[in-house]
Amino acid sequence: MDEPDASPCTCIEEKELTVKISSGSTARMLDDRTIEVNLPSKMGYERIAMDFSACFARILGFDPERIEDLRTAVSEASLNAMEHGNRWDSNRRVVVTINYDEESLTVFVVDEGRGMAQLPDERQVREKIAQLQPTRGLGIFLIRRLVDHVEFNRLTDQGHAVKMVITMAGARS
Amino acid sequence: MDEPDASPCTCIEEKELTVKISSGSTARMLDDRTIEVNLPSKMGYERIAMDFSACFARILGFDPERIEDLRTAVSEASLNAMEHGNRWDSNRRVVVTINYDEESLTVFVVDEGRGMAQLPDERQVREKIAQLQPTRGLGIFLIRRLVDHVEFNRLTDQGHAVKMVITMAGARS
Amino acid sequence: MVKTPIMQSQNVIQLKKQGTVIVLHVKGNVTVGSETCLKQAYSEANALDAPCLLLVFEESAYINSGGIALLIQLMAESRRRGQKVAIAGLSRHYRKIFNMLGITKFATMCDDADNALRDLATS
Amino acid sequence: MVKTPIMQSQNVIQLKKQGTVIVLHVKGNVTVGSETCLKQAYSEANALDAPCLLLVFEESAYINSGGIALLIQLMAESRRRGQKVAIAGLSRHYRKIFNMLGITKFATMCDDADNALRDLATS
Ligand SMILES: Nc1ncnc2c1ncn2[C@@H]1O[C@H](COP(=O)(O)OP(=O)(O)O)[C@@H](O)[C@H]1O
Ligand SMILES: Nc1ncnc2c1ncn2[C@@H]1O[C@H](COP(=O)(O)OP(=O)(O)O)[C@@H](O)[C@H]1O
Repeated sequence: MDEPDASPCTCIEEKELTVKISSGSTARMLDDRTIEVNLPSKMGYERIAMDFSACFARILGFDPERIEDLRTAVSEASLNAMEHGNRWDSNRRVVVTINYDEESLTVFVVDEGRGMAQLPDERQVREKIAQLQPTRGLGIFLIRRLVDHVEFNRLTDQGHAVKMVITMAGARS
Repeated sequence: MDEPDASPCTCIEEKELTVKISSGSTARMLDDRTIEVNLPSKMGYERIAMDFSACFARILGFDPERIEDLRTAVSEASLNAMEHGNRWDSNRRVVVTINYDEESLTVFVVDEGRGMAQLPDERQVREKIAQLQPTRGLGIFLIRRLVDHVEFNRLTDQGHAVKMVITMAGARS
Repeated sequence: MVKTPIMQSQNVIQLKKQGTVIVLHVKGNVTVGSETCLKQAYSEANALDAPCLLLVFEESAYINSGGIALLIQLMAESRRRGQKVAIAGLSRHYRKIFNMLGITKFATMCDDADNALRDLATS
Repeated sequence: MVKTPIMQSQNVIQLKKQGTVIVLHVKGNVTVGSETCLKQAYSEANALDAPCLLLVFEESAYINSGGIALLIQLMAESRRRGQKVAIAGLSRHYRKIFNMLGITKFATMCDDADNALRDLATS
């Protein structure tokens, strides 16, 4: 199992993503290695994002274990986008964009919210779990362990994007 | 098996769809019962559209047999959009939009092409198959039998949309 | 049909007593939507006053952080009662997840229900 | 990895002879991408000069109109050769599809390979 210190890099500075994304369904750069799904914020719809990413990864040749990691990460990020970003307002959209390059798959999960001021304190989450106390922060805890790189970015033109990178090789256990 | 004459209504007049859609990824009406996927035109990516529609139908409670019908119809319509509509130009997009109402699920498969002048002649297709002769038209032949309603529409602002309606009850055999 | 699509989990939980063990067969996904069903089954199980609890999930189940939070609650309650908990049926992936979270300390993970029953019986 | 993602079908086809029947086990999806593989296997089968051909597909296979067109071609060729064709392993859905197209007239559809072999032997 990963030691806590070995968890993937995380930053919450407010900055532009490399690939410019605007939330909602306005113009977006969609090249021939990019697929995208656009969902309302409704309980259970995270499963569509999840299956969608799994299907792409399967076609690209990811192995089943990595695909499971991706599924869980996409599901948790989509749930957060719907719950915290869009506050379960079913008129607000979650846009999941996935593209790939030579060695990895990158997923953006974009909501229409304002993002977060602070990431949950990992140590605190771990301690709470260790005492079986109720705690928030399970979703991000898992995302950080399942993918190889994660960023949380407030977007300049309103919205919030989680960027997750998962490599074929970088299996975690 | 359906008799040929009982095949679902099909029209190829050039008309606007009820839900206005513009191909590409510009503004679209996406209400809280609508999900959408945006794909490049590449061999095999029809499977993403297929799994995506199946996942939605599963969540909505369609039974496995209807979901299989939907999968094949979406796959064939997406293949046509990529091959005939977008001529395998991977920079051209296929947009699959799915929404539901009280009794059915409606799928739009939109490409950036010009649509077709004429639908393949069903009788001719059937005769060719009956003689095991090579024939085009298998995809549309299947779509018409698997869904409850289908329309092929050239869009006013460029592009072509196949509209397919599948009801929960209307199982075909 | 689709008027109010059931996006929440609908679980069916079968409860049976095998020796000192109460077995809960949980069918369906485990999410926040499982709360009512899971809590009811758990309180029925406790009415039978068993020292051991075995939760059996479906291998194809989708389990998310909302569902895991419920399971943590259940484990906490069981610890207060001095009740042993075992879990069976989880896919490899979810065993990994439970391990990552460190909650495998509080429940024995077993490949299948039979192994779990044996483990609970001999411990 | 992902440099040239294999979006085309990659099939593995196992060929074996059982009595008068050549069995082709087709692993993978059946699409235009199956052309080379399928044609090669078919010509190897014909080199063995068998009067009956049994195609066994995987139940999970994805088959589209491109793949079906290839199978129609193969059936046509077999008819010219006076060779009987049977198909096994197809899911219920694809059996329905084959039926809709009317190509079940040219190939016996069987639930599984064993039944198919029996059918071909007794006919
Ligand atoms: N997309 C988002 N927009 C705004 N805040 C978020 C978002 N995702 C996560 N958060 C914040 O991070 C916290 C931790 O998220 P998570 O680990 O998924 O646990 P939980 O959802 O149980 O709170 C949330 O409570 C929320 O404050
Ligand atoms: N999206 C589309 N845009 C333009 N033409 C199309 C489209 N879909 C189908 N067609 C036309 O209809 C014909 C029949 O399509 P189909 O039944 O799928 O068989 P096939 O793809 O083998 O030709 C095609 O050959 C093409 O001329």
